[in-house]
Amino acid sequence: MKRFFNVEFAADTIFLKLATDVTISMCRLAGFNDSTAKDISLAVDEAVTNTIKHAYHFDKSRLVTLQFTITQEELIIDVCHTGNPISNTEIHLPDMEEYMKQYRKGGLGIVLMTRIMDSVSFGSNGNHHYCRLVMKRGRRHVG
Amino acid sequence: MKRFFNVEFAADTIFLKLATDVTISMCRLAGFNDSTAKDISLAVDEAVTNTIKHAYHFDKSRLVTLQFTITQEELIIDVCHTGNPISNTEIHLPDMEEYMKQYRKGGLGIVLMTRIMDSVSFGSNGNHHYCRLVMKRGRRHVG
Amino acid sequence: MELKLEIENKEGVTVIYPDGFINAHTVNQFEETLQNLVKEKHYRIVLNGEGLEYISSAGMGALMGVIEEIRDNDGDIHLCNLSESVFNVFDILGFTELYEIFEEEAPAITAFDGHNRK
Amino acid sequence: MELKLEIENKEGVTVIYPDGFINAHTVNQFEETLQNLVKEKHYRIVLNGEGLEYISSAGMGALMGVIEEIRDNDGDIHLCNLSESVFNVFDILGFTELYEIFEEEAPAITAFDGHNRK
Ligand SMILES: Nc1ncnc2c1ncn2[C@@H]1O[C@H](COP(=O)(O)OP(=O)(O)O)[C@@H](O)[C@H]1O
Ligand SMILES: Nc1ncnc2c1ncn2[C@@H]1O[C@H](COP(=O)(O)OP(=O)(O)O)[C@@H](O)[C@H]1O
Repeated sequence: MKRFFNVEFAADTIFLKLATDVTISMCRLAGFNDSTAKDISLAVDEAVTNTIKHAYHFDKSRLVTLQFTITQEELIIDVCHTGNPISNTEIHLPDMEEYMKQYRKGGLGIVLMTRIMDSVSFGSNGNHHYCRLVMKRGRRHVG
Repeated sequence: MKRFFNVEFAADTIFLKLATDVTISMCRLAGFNDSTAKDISLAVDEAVTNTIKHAYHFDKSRLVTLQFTITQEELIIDVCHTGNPISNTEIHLPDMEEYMKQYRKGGLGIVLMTRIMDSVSFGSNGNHHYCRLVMKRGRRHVG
Repeated sequence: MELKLEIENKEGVTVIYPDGFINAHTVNQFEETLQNLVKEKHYRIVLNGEGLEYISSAGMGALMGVIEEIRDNDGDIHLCNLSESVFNVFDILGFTELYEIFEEEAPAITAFDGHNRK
Repeated sequence: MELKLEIENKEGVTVIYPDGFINAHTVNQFEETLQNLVKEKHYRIVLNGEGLEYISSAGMGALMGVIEEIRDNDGDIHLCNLSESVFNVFDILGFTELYEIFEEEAPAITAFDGHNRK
């Protein structure tokens, strides 16, 4: 059985806290433990921040949608927008050793997302673009 | 300036906790104190429960939408559905003295909603029906 | 789970410890527990709200559904250890007049002794 | 407010006490505070995370933005009293190797003495 829960809000960082709060509640519903729930909410924070920043360039009149789907096996979170898309091939994960030597400032968001989630992917349906975060509902995270 | 935040979920009481959690976060964003935030979340619980029960008769394939709007003066929460509507004239608040003498079981939800909120009203736009809960962002609730 | 219910027998009084939320989603569990107690003729009940984070009108309805039969049998439901927000719900509805509410569990239990003697 | 920042001077070390959330919404405030410290040549900084509930990569970026200049001036940023989940974010990124992390504030402050003497 699938369960859906959608949240829609203006592309304004003032809603980041709400987005992470909703994510934590949704993770609890999916049976994740508190520590995993916090990690997942951080991944959502990063994906929403990227959407506001890179997809919408801080245009607060635009909308971000979070779509939560809980299936038997996994929690799927789609961070959706209708702004600038990013394709999988455009994504470069920094070499963290190099990164630390150079004291670089940005580019950490995607690293966090990929290290936390079981999978991170980007896609589009026509004008609708999404960043899809997936976490398996395995034993590892329950408790 | 107005701020919008929408939440959509299946007409399933499993989502009640999420709906009240989101409401509490939204109330904090609107500057309400914790005690008022809890009261408002209870009013939302009651409105959502009524929607699931009376508007959708527990049909989990239907959708409930919460629309939060924060204006300068007030927080407006619309609990929306496309099921059985209720009109203002249909609403009867029980006489609480009589109520307690008779040990009646139901009908408390609307009493709670109206006693907590500054205003509770019901309306429709075509097939879309809503229960609108409004709370003024007065000094009384801040802190 | 959003609601756990523990039941203890203390000096002939049944104490219910709800842990979590009583809303329309969890109320069946609470309602069944109350109805089973009444069926087994346990009419002296204390609801210890220490672990009760939240109660909606659904929970109030469950109490209203059994209180008449309980009182008809010389019993009652006493409430104790309610959090401010849970007390507030009873208060908003005027139910602080309908139910005896105690700060602590001990007096909520011993208050039944009075009924015993009369 | 989602983030409050208090600053105290202790034995020549600047201790920052963030209270709340550091995310993309609040990070400007955090970034400005760090940049002002550097501008005023405060290069010995302790970030006491006791009240820090949450930090996202935006906050990490703010630290990365000043750390080079601070270290070039023989200073450093020491972290202490991080909650498990905040520590976890540093750990996930491998930043536990980049920053010295202490359990408590006192050693995070006195650790600067070593640098003094050399
Ligand atoms: N939703 C998006 N749309 C377009 N580009 C994006 C999006 N998300 C990320 N990017 C690109 O990926 C890069 C890395 O993102 P991230 O790791 O979050 O770092 P930062 O945002 O701090 O630069 C960004 O600089 C940007 O070029
Ligand atoms: N969304 C709704 N659609 C249709 N009828 C409703 C709706 N909400 C409430 N009602 C009607 O109002 C009555 C009172 O509601 P309420 O006070 O919540 O009590 P209860 O649901 O416990 O009966 C309900 O019994 C129902 O007849």
